[in-house]
Amino acid sequence: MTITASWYLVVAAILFGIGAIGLLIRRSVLVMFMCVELMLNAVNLTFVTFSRTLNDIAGQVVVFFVLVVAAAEVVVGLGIIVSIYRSRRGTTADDLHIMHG
Amino acid sequence: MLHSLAYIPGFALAGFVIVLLVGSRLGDPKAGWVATLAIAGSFVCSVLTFSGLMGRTSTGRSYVETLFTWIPVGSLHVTVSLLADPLSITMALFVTGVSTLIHLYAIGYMKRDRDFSKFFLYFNLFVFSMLMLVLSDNFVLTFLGWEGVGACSYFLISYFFERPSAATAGKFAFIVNRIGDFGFLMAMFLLFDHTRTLSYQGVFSKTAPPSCPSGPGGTLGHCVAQLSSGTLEAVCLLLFLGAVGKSAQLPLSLWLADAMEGPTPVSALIHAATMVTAGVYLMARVSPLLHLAPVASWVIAIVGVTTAFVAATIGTSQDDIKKVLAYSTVSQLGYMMLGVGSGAYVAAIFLMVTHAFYKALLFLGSGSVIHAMGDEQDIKKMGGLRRYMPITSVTFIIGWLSIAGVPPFSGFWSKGDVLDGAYTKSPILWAVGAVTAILTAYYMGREVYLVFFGEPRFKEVALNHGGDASTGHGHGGEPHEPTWHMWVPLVVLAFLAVVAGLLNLPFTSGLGYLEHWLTPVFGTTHLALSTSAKWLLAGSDAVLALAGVAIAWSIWRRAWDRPELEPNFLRSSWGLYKVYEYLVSKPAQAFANFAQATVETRIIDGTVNATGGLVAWTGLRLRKLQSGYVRNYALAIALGMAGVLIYLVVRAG
Amino acid sequence: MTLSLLGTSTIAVPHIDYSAIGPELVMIVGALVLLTVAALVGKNLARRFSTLFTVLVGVVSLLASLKIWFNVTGAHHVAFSAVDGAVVDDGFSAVILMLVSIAVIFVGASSEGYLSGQSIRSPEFSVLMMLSASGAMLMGSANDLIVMFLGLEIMSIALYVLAGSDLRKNKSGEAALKYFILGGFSSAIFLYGIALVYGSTGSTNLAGIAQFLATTLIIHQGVLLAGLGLMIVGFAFKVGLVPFHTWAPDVYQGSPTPATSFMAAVAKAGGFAGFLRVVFSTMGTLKLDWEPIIWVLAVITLVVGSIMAIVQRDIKRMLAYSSISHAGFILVGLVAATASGIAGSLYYLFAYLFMVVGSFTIVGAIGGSDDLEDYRGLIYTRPFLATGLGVLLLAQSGIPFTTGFWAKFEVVSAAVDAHSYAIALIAMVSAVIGAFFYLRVVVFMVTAKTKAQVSDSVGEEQDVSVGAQLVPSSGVEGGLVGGGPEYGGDPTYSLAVPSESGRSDEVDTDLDDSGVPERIPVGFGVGLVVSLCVGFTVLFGLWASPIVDLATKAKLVP
Amino acid sequence: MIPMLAKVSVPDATMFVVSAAIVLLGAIGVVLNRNPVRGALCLVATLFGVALLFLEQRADFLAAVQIIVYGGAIVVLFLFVIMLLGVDKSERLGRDPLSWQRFLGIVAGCLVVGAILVLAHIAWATGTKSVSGVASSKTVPNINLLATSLFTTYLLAFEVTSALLVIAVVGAVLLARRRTVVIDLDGPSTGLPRDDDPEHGGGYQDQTNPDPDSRGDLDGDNGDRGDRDDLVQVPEGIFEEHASGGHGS
Repeated sequence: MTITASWYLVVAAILFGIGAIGLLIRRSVLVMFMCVELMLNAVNLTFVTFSRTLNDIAGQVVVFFVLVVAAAEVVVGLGIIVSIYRSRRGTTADDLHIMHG
Repeated sequence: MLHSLAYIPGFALAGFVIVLLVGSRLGDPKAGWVATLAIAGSFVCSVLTFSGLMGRTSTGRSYVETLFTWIPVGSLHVTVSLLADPLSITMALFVTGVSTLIHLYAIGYMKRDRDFSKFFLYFNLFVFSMLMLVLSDNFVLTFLGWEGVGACSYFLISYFFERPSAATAGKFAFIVNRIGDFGFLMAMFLLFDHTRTLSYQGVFSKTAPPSCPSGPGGTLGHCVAQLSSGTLEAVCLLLFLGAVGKSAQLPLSLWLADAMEGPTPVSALIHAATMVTAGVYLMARVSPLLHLAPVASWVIAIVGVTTAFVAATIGTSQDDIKKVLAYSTVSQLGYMMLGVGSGAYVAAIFLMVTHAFYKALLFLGSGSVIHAMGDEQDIKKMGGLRRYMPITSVTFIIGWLSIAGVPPFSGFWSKGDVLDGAYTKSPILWAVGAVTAILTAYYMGREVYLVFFGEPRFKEVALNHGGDASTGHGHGGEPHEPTWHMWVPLVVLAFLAVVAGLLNLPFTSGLGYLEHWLTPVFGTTHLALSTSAKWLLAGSDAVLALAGVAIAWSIWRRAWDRPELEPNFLRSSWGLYKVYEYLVSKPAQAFANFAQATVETRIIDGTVNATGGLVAWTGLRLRKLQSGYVRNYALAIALGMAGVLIYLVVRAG
Repeated sequence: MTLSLLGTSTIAVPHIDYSAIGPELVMIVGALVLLTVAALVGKNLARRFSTLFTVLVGVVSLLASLKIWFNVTGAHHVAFSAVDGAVVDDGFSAVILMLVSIAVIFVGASSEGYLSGQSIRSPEFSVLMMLSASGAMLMGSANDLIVMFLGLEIMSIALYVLAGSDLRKNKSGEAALKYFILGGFSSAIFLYGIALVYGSTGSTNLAGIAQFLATTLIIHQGVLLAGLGLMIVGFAFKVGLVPFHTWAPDVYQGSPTPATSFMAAVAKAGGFAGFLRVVFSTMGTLKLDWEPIIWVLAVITLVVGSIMAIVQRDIKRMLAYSSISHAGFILVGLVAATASGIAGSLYYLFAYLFMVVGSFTIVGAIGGSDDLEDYRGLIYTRPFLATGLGVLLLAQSGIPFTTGFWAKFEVVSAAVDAHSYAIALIAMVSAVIGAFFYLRVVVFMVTAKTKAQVSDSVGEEQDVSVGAQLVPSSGVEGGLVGGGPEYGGDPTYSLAVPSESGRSDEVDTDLDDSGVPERIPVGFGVGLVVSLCVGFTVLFGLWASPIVDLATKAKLVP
Repeated sequence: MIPMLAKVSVPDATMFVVSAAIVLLGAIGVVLNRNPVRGALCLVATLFGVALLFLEQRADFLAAVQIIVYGGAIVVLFLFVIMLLGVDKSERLGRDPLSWQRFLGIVAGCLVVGAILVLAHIAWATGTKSVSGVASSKTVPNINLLATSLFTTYLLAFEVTSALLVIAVVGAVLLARRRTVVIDLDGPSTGLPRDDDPEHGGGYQDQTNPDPDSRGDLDGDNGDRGDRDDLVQVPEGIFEEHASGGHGS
């Protein structure tokens, strides 16, 4: 018998939390961005686990779409980072706060 | 000629549109003439409608003209429709009539002003809003007019926006009026919630008690009771809150005095014809509700008489020629509210009409004094002007005697009616009102003596006004009469102030024209007074007025500076400003100082300030949270998410 | 049986009703065609062509949306779901489709001048705009959480790029990056919500979820609630509800103005479409659970949005906060949680679209540094734009005879009808606060600078980026009781804010010299869009019933 | 109901524990590593661990895709950008301007996870089984099931992902093209004509601002006027050749 689904889901939840914490405490835009990927992976794991529990393929299909979304996000996000980095030094998110209030 | 009804506001609106479109091209004085003619057109239409109503039997004198359906939303069905009934037409008549004269006057007064056409733009819009307020057949449209006059007064009071005090006064008026509007809105919601309608007829039809053959409500009332008395009281009190703001009753009176910052014709318009009478009108309009709300009536009467008294005392110590008049307006409005609260609606309306005449007269007169004195407004620096300005002096004195209630001037009759009504409600109300009557005669007398009698206390008038360039002697050193645009309205108003008492003479019921005329609206309201009591009261009114005049004469005939009679307490408006300050601005100041200590100091602008310290302070704190750091923003999201989830944990138990 | 079918590797492709997804298809195909043409023609492609093409695509998509509208609201027609339940066409989605199409038309038509002024290549801008619109449309008509998520991502990712498309400005890049990081974060949260909802209901199909919730009694609904909560967070981010609003001011300010205009209109339309559909329609049975959350969000959004708008000095930032406050109002309709509440929200979205697109179009056409101080006396230099902006701002403040008034009225009265008196009261109070900052701009525009203020401000260098502090010193007092005996004309609390430079001198000179100030021509597209927005706002403010009827007819079908 | 107390075979348990450990340690590595390159490698570890967890749950195809797409494409893209920008050194950790951010961030993250775990402590999946096709079957391979669902129930979703990809392409093009870069005059001298040079500017007209008047708008951005005075714009190509040497890895 395999491990019960709950364990996978707990792992996913913790992974989600780690990703969120990383996004909150890191200052490098690239790392923040990787943390978003961690969160998306947590979601993927959740979907796949539910897919198994419910014996329903939809959960796996979703993961497929999430992969596409993640890829598109990465392309655009890295494009933005590159375009910003070209005009100013430093990629920490803290360097960008000319607008506030 | 009932179909001229829609043209009453229509002319004013047309004037507004024309001035808006081509006003700056027309310029001075053509734009003013367009505006004046537009209001005159409204007046003519009012007269036509009036004669049309006269042609009907007294029960048929109510007519609704629906222009278009405005919103059919669910159960709320609001139409843009105008109601012609004796009350609204009375209002329309004097609003348009007096406004026409004030417009004419303003052509002379505002001559050479940089924004001449803009002034008349607001002016016409102001009158239009007031007419919508008056002629509407439902609460919603009245409210729109209500808001409209509020907005216009904001623009007009801060017309000289370069003067900080003018800008501030405008905002002050705006804020106070918003407080009142809040009451009006809540009353509307409450009414709609209970009656599912907002037209006057619809609401009144659900208020009258089951057996009401000829009660108030008259033609409007159908005898179905649907509103509980508690609701009625609440609605009336909320509406009264609106009226307190708009009609400058205590404790929201001070904005009206500050509103003196506007040009004098604006003051005349606000005080005499539009705006402040709106509150009284509203209360009179809802008299079928008020009649069933004894508590609210008492509150209104007490607030009214208190306002009348307090404002009169303040009036005795003011030095600004317009401020005295402003407080007299507050005081007179208090009388009107007293009339409304006492159930003497006709008397209140009567006083409103006569007051419109003599108050417009007094303001325009003061305007011509100010004009002649080169924008000096301190009465301590005037004196002896009757020798220089005979027309202004005579008309102003007529206005004084009228407001003082000296027989046979109009004020005597109208104020007498209100006091009679108060007496039937409670002798105490009457007593306070009577004391106020003495004060009224006294403080107005003081002003008249200081301005027109005694020795001239000015040396050389700084003639910075351009009104007389056309006559060629604009740069002399002496005060003089203004141009004909300005004195003709004075004469007309003076005439009206003298004879308006004829509208409603108390001797026999046959002479009470106004009362008969308004019967379809207010029902028959016979005062429970014997004829002898009436005579007695009338006599005492006359004595009181003359006593006030005599006191003023004895004190101020020669003297001009009697500090012991002008205590600082009264001069500073019973410390009401201090109260406002301690309740509102001191805490705000404390916040501000705290903020100043921690952050760099800069003022953002007056509008922010006007919203009060709390909002600004909160905004400041919140701005700090909006730090510009993206991590911080993400933290806000994460904390928000945590909050949502923790709530759900609690919820799921 | 199914299994045997699966075994033979033939896949029965479901019937696709192309008219049901017409608007989305038009947008995507339009974008691809424009892209192809641009690629073939190269850089010789005239900007005007792409502008016209965008408008054309918008119009076609609007027609397609109208077709859907008449299909679902006609006498013999009902709402239906298409493409194997992936999308649903009901009155609500049809209205959202229309709104997004209109936004594309307006922004497309008005952006030309701005884009050429800022040297932004327009084919990419237009392409991304159309694609983003297709995403919003998918959100509006999605009947499946996956489709909704994809719609959200299509919309958002394109918006990230649009926000950063003004490459010459650091602010634009910063806006894009902030939007992107926070957007990615919120997308992940939203997706996790979908996952949990999927796990607890066994379906991603909205109809399936609704049916499951209606027929099943879930004893342990913790996961479902968590999923719902996370999805609410995701939506709240997209529509800018406090405290998930933090991106909005910065992004609105930094983005090129047409992009701001587009995102303000479309992201709100799409976001709220999904929000209302999921929360109200699908999760309606959980009303007791989500209502307090929505209530609190609405309250703090209303209050914070209004208060923050007051202390802004940048017009775009101020409009951003005002749009946050508008989101609060729209949410009031959801708090009411009745059919009339939803109709009110939809009406609000409709009115809001015209007001916000018009306002931002004007702001873009005025150009400059967006500092409010530059708007002083604008009515004398740019009378058309200033008048339009004045009307739209007053409409946003909810002044009667405009659609803005009816919008507020509809949601508040729906709340009152649903006996949510507290929120109705708070909404009204915040409308009052709001009136101040809208009126402030209007007053700025009609008041010319006085000599004293000009001389005060000349030579006073002021760094605008940090210069926006506010300290209400004596001014606070001045505002409320300044009329008292002690006022002595303290010059510091007049309407004057020290300006950034003496630039406004020119305004004064114009006025004093001739009274006929220099007139800067307004581009045709901008003029048209502004006229349409103002016209709509005023016309349907006076004659409210058609749009009210439209919103009332547009029912949500679970 | 999930078989909560079912017996678990030792290999399965080991497999799970190991993969979960890889996942979580990798994630912690991403968060804690100051060096972005190492962070990216930790991300690979996590992705690999997740793929293992997929495999354990019979999502074979997804496990493969996870490795190929995520590990193979996405992380490589990350690394590529890290190298391109030359930020492969450790993050500068000066004084944190937001001192409480870190603490509150961890608190918020823990609260979120905690709340989710509390909400789910009894029952994770409560839905009905198999609405859109079973996830595993004895006769049909996982990949077929996936494809069937993808091309029936999720056909529209599948199609619209094309829009997403178009956006990614167009967005990348828009963000990368027609760059006007700001470099330091004190930095490596380019020796090449600047684009504001009237003699040579024409050739770069397409790449730069076609409207010479609005050039001055460069710092219309009031917020960051900082030290713009000693900066000039040069076209992209020049930057690539001469200016990037200053901070190569």
